[in-house]
Amino acid sequence: DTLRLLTWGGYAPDEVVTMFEEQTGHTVEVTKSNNEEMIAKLRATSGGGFDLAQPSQDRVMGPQMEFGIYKPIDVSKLNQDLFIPSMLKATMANTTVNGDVYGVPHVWGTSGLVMNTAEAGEVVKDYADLCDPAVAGKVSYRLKRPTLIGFAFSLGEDPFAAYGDEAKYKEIMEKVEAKLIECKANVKTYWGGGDELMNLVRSGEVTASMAWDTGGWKLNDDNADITFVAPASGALGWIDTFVLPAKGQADDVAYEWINFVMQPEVAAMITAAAGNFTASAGADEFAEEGLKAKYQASFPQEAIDNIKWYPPVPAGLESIEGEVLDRVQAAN
Amino acid sequence: MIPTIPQSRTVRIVYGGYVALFFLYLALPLTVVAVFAFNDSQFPSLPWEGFTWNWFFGDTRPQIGVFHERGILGAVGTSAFVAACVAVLSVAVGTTNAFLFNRYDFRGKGLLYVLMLLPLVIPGIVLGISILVFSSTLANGIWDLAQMDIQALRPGLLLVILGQFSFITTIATLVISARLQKFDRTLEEAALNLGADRLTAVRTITLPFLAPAMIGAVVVAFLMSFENFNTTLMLVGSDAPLTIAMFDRLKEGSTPLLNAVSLLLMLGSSLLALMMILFQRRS
Amino acid sequence: MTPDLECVDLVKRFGDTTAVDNVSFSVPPGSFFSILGPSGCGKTTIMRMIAGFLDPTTGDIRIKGGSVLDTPPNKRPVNMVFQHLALFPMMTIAENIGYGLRRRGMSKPEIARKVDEALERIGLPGIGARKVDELSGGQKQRVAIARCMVLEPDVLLLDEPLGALDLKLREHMKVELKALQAAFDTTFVYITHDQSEALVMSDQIAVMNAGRFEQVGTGQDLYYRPETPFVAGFIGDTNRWSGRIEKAEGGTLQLRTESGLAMRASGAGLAPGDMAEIFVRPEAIRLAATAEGLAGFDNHLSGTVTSILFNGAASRLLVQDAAGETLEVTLPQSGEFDRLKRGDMVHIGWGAGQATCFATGAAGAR
Amino acid sequence: MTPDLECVDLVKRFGDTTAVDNVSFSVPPGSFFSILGPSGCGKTTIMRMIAGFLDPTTGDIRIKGGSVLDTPPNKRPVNMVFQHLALFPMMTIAENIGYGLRRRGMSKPEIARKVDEALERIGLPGIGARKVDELSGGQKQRVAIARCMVLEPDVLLLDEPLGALDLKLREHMKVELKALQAAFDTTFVYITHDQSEALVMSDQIAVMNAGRFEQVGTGQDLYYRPETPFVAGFIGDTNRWSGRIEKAEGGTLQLRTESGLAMRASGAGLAPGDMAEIFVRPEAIRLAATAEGLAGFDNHLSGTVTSILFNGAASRLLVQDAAGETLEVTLPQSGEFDRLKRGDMVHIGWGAGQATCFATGAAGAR
Amino acid sequence: MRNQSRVAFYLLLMPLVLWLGLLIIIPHIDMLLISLRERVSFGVYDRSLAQYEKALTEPLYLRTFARTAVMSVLATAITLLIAFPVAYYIAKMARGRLQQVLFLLCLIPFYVSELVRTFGWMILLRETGIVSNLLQWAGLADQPVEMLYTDATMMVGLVYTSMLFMVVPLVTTLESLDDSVIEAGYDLGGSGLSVLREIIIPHAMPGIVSGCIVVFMLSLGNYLTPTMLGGKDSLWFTEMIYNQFIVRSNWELGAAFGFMLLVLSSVIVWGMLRLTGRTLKETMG
Ligand SMILES: Nc1ncnc2c1ncn2[C@@H]1O[C@H](COP(=O)(O)OP(=O)(O)OP(=O)(O)O)[C@@H](O)[C@H]1O
Ligand SMILES: Nc1ncnc2c1ncn2[C@@H]1O[C@H](COP(=O)(O)OP(=O)(O)OP(=O)(O)O)[C@@H](O)[C@H]1O
Ligand SMILES: NCCCCNCCCN
Ligand SMILES: [Mg+2]
Ligand SMILES: [Mg+2]
Repeated sequence: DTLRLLTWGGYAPDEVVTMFEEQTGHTVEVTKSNNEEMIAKLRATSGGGFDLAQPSQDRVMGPQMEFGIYKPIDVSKLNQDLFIPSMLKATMANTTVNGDVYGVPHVWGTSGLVMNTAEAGEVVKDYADLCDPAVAGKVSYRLKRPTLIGFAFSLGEDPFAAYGDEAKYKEIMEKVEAKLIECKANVKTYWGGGDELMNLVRSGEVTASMAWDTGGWKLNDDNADITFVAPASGALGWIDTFVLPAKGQADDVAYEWINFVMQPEVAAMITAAAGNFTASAGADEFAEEGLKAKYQASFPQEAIDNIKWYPPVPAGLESIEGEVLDRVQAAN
Repeated sequence: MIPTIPQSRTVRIVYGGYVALFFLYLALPLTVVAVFAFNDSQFPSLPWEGFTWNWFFGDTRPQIGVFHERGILGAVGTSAFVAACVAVLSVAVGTTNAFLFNRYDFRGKGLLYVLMLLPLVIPGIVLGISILVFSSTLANGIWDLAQMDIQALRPGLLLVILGQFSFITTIATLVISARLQKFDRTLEEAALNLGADRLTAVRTITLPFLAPAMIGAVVVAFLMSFENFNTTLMLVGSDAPLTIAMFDRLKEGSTPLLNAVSLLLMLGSSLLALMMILFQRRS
Repeated sequence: MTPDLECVDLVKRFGDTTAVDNVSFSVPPGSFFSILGPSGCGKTTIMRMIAGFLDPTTGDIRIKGGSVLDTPPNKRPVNMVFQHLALFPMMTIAENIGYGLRRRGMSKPEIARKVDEALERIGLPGIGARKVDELSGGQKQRVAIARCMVLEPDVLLLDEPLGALDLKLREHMKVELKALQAAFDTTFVYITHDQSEALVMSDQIAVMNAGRFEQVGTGQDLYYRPETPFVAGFIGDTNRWSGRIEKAEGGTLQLRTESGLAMRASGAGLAPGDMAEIFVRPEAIRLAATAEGLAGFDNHLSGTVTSILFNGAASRLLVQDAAGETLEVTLPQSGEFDRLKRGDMVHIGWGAGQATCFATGAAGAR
Repeated sequence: MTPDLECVDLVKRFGDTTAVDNVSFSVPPGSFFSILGPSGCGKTTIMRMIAGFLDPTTGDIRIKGGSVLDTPPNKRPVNMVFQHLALFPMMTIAENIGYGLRRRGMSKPEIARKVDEALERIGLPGIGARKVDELSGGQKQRVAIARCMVLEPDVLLLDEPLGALDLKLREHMKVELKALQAAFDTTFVYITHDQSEALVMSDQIAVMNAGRFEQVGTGQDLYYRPETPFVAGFIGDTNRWSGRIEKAEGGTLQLRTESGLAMRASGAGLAPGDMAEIFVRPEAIRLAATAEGLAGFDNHLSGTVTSILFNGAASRLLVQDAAGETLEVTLPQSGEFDRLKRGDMVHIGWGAGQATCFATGAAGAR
Repeated sequence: MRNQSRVAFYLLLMPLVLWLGLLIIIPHIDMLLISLRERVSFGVYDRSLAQYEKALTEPLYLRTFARTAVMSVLATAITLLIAFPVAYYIAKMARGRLQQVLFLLCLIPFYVSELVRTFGWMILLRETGIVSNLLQWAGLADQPVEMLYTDATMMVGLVYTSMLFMVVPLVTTLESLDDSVIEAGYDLGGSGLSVLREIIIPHAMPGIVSGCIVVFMLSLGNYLTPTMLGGKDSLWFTEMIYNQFIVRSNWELGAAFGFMLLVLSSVIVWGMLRLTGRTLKETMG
């Protein structure tokens, strides 16, 4: 059978796919994407076209309620021992709609600052510092919701607390919008995919950026000056999940795949490829020492405590954010 | 100003220089793409790290070449499949359209002709979304009515093919019509006069006459389908054709692998175009 | 003997225009029949009705005595050489000639034999493998005829087949076509608007005008004995005047042209007071240095040479008489008048028999 | 009087081909000068050098006595009527005619006046506002001439201006063009490959062949006194043989054609044993029922009529003599031979003076 | 025969009607209908003009709309200016072999996908790209120069992408201008400039119009070039459509945008045709 997998770059490295195919006789078709596109695609197909998808845990509940694009996960078909229990529990709780569970965790990580410490370390300590004239033309970030959230925190707000209060949230977003528009001149370009950012930083075209932790750690291998830094206002913590699209046609293979990649050895391979840790219990043992070291360097204990984990996004917020993002992009 | 009108040397040199500059402008991006397919580096940019074939034939990370890159090869296959379907379909419909407009007079012909031209002035992305929207409406309607899920009506290859077909057919129609217009209908009458019935006359005289245009249209349709982006972007499902696959990768950042693919694309399509030109010159 | 082709009261209307208006004629076997008329007079329309591409509005078409109205074009025993030949450009010469035979399901070797035979017949053996555009205009011409003739049609229709050729080649093909007809011994129906083609080749010529036949006869009949003013004006060059009959005695008329020139002419059915059109051919007018030389002619006058149109054997003078009427006069080849120049006075004369006269308004009434 | 146009030793080479080979001529003011020659002989090339669109390889072009080699085409006092007229399709007739005047910066009202005048002159008043494609072929023709004539050029060049018209219109325009030249009183240099155009219109004709001028003279000169075999064959219809000189006495030659026909002819500079080409025009041959009627002619023979090409005033017979030689003979308009038919025996004869003779190989040597 | 011909007629008509009906007309009507509704709550929609109201009241959308239109017109004008002399050179100056080769050279870049062309420009113009390096090497710049992500760059890309569609119709119409007409212009005393203005350009008008229409359409509907080369500053209207459909999953607003784009392109094409008094059939068919 064929498993059509809709996932992030790095989450299904070729060697893992090959291993899986050899062991099971199935074939895997990988489509790389991001949260918004995953949801848009599933919405257009009303949950068809793919057998397994990996949106972040905060993006499961809302779209499910709006479009009904996922189907419930039969957790009993999973080898639950492979998951870190606390993470499994938290994710299931965040992705439950009408009593059905729609997501289980896979990869987790944070967003923060990736920078060349030699060139920008002095100046950039928090998201808002990306707007400092000292790094003009040398910074980048995504024009997506994490940036809005990150800037909100660094401007001293707590957007997550305002999730329930649309008016308040709007007010926060207006502040962020003003900041981002003001900051626009500083930005070289808004990056789109992880590798794109890595190219920008590696080539020196960008010295500081809001980005996923893993990017910084990967670049660290080539250039010791470059690394991931948890921002003063706290890194943003995310968990990417497994969900079953409503009209997937290979659920069994999907469960097989989940059970396969959650095995500690395999999970470690994914960590090596994606740069992020997984929800696989015991994969730590197999993980590369270097990565662990980098993780520890980026995250002293107080930084770990300061991680802001995304709660599920209530419906309605996205349209507020969307307009803000459009306005920022169009501003001149 | 034509060669037979005497012109001062300076004017001629300046003009010639401008034209040369123009062709430089045309050639530059493509040349650069081609050259950096051989850069022994992770990046398609300076500095030049030395020459390598790895981006074509390499089979070890990080320099996996085109011919060992499953995703790209698969996408090429998908593109070729889509393009072949689009070419065959659009040329078939283009031919019937050409005959219809050339051979019959009927009420509303002018209107239909303008409608036929319309896809040329509809932005590709709008074509894409309109078909996306309509096919979803249709699929949802069928679901509501019969609880039947027609996956073919969801984004995927069929929609991609139909989406491209919807405007490439106009081009095929124009190409074939142009040739049919040049067809001297007395040739068909001559065939009738020599004992052929209508269908035989069309088969033995008209279609052979149209063949160069039809082959030309097949090639043009194939190439247009192969490189189509805007319409496809809105209709693509899980198997992405090459342009979409390359775009996804480009968004992630480029490696010389993309240059290698591009170079092969350039060679392939130039070859195809050249073959077509040679064929058409021959007949 | 039943005629090969017979058209009876043929009429064809396109909406309001009557392209062919009650035309009847019959073509005896083995003859060369031409339809001659100006552009747009309906020649092609007749041809296309015979070939079956158009249905007559009324009337009948019979071939070898049987009506073919219900026979589709691909079943009629007539073949057609089209104005631009309509050779199939995507086929070789042999394939072109064999096309009709293939449609009849003849075996390949037999087709090959027949094609070779036909190529032999038209004097182009061995060119079967060539492409159409590797032939000259005259060769194409002959191939187009061979393509029809291998089918041994009862009647061969030719629609201005020489129209596309240049002057020299056209002259040559006239003679050649006539020879080919003799060689194939088939009935030819030939359309043209070029009088010289019709005159040189045909056994019988029908002169057509505005959908009707004006006169049918041999070339000599038409040239020397035109029956309508249209024929008199259309065939050959001529001087033409309108005038009023002053006296009519037997076949000889006395009349005066609008500009006042008095003249004797011949013509039937005209009475004094009638308006008439008078035709006199330039070569019928004799030139003389003195009035005495023309005593034998019914008409003589003197005038000034206004122009010498030197054109070798076809040279003409324009002579203006006292009344201001200009006459075109053939310059004889004797050399006698070679020293003539503009402004010279000359005497000219012609017989009453050479001045043909028709009642005005009789045109096309016939 | 300085000639309006003078070409001196004009040569034009394109790579290896010499399109124009040492041509010299001069055209006196107010005359109509034609260059007549077969397709590809270099006529257009001469014209384009005069107009300034080509530089001569060597030689000089003088207009009103002054060399114009260094004058660009838009400054030369000559204008050109192009073969396909090259009217500006995006402009009205008036704008077309006024184009050159606008270029000279003439004031609008004056241009309008001049344009109206020119339209009057060509007999088309009031059509100024029409578009080019609303005119007939002959009208376009006249507009093209008017467009040049408003500029009052010293010389008007016309490159086969009648080539695109149909036969009847061409006949008519010949006479019209000559009249226009008289009306505008300008020097015309006229190119054509149609001998009848050249003969009818020109004061002087240059016959051109393969880049060279073969003979320059009036129409009569060329027709009756050709100086080269090329001119003899190119101008007018003619019978043509090759033969060997058997005796030469003064200007009269005795010779025998390849097929064995003995003949007396005239020609200079030929000696017994020389090979020669002989030309006899069809209208120079007299027809008689009996041999006696031809006693006065140097050459007489009898033959069989193989074909009667009836063509009104231009009818011909093909007569085959005993040796198998076929001769084209003009059928006299007297009516005397109207009853002749194929297979009849006839007697024909012509004078030695009418058989022109040139040494073989002398072609083009001149 | 009559009957046979009727059957043939309907057989030939069918594919055309199916194609136009199912893939062009009905989908656009459906898109219009979708744009005319508003989401009330989860899965519940109402008929309304809210999308258009939003599109027309939100300055951002309107500005992007206008910007896209103006920039497309600009791109069309620049393409015309650059292409005309080249097309003229190919059609009227170059002869024989050279003419054919130049014409083919014009075509070849366009047989490869727009993506590759755009990619080429990115390699050339990025801060670490060829041109930047060249400038530094030549001493014209003392530090890397970023040339991507500006309107000017985007314009370079748009013009490049559309060039063929301007050159080809221009070459075709200019070739149909008889040399002798130009010569007649000179012969009657015209200078280069007056011949260009009064003869060549009026003659080339059909080619200019059809080239401009196609180039305008291509620029207006372009997605790749503005996103890849225009980067952070160049929000293009197609991008907004994409965003509404793919990023925000807001099909209603996306459909409204789509419709606005369609209307904009129709109006401008119609206007260009009106201005030059030509019909769509003459221009495109
Ligand atoms: N299909 C048609 N519909 C309407 N009118 C027609 C049609 N075919 C011919 N006619 C008209 O019938 C008349 C005769 O046309 P036809 O083609 O027979 O002329 P023709 O004598 O062959 O002329 P030509 O020498 O120019 O070929 C013309 O006035 C023409 O316009
Ligand atoms: N630009 C050129 N390059 C090369 N050869 C040329 C050129 N122009 C003309 N020729 C050659 O020069 C010769 C004379 O050409 P020209 O056009 O003067 O002939 P023409 O007498 O006007 O013929 P036509 O009656 O067919 O117009 C021809 O052999 C032609 O092929
Ligand atoms: N807002 C959630 C972000 C989720 C990011 N997943 C990133 C995967 C990177 N390799
Ligand atoms: Mg006809
Ligand atoms: Mg010429």
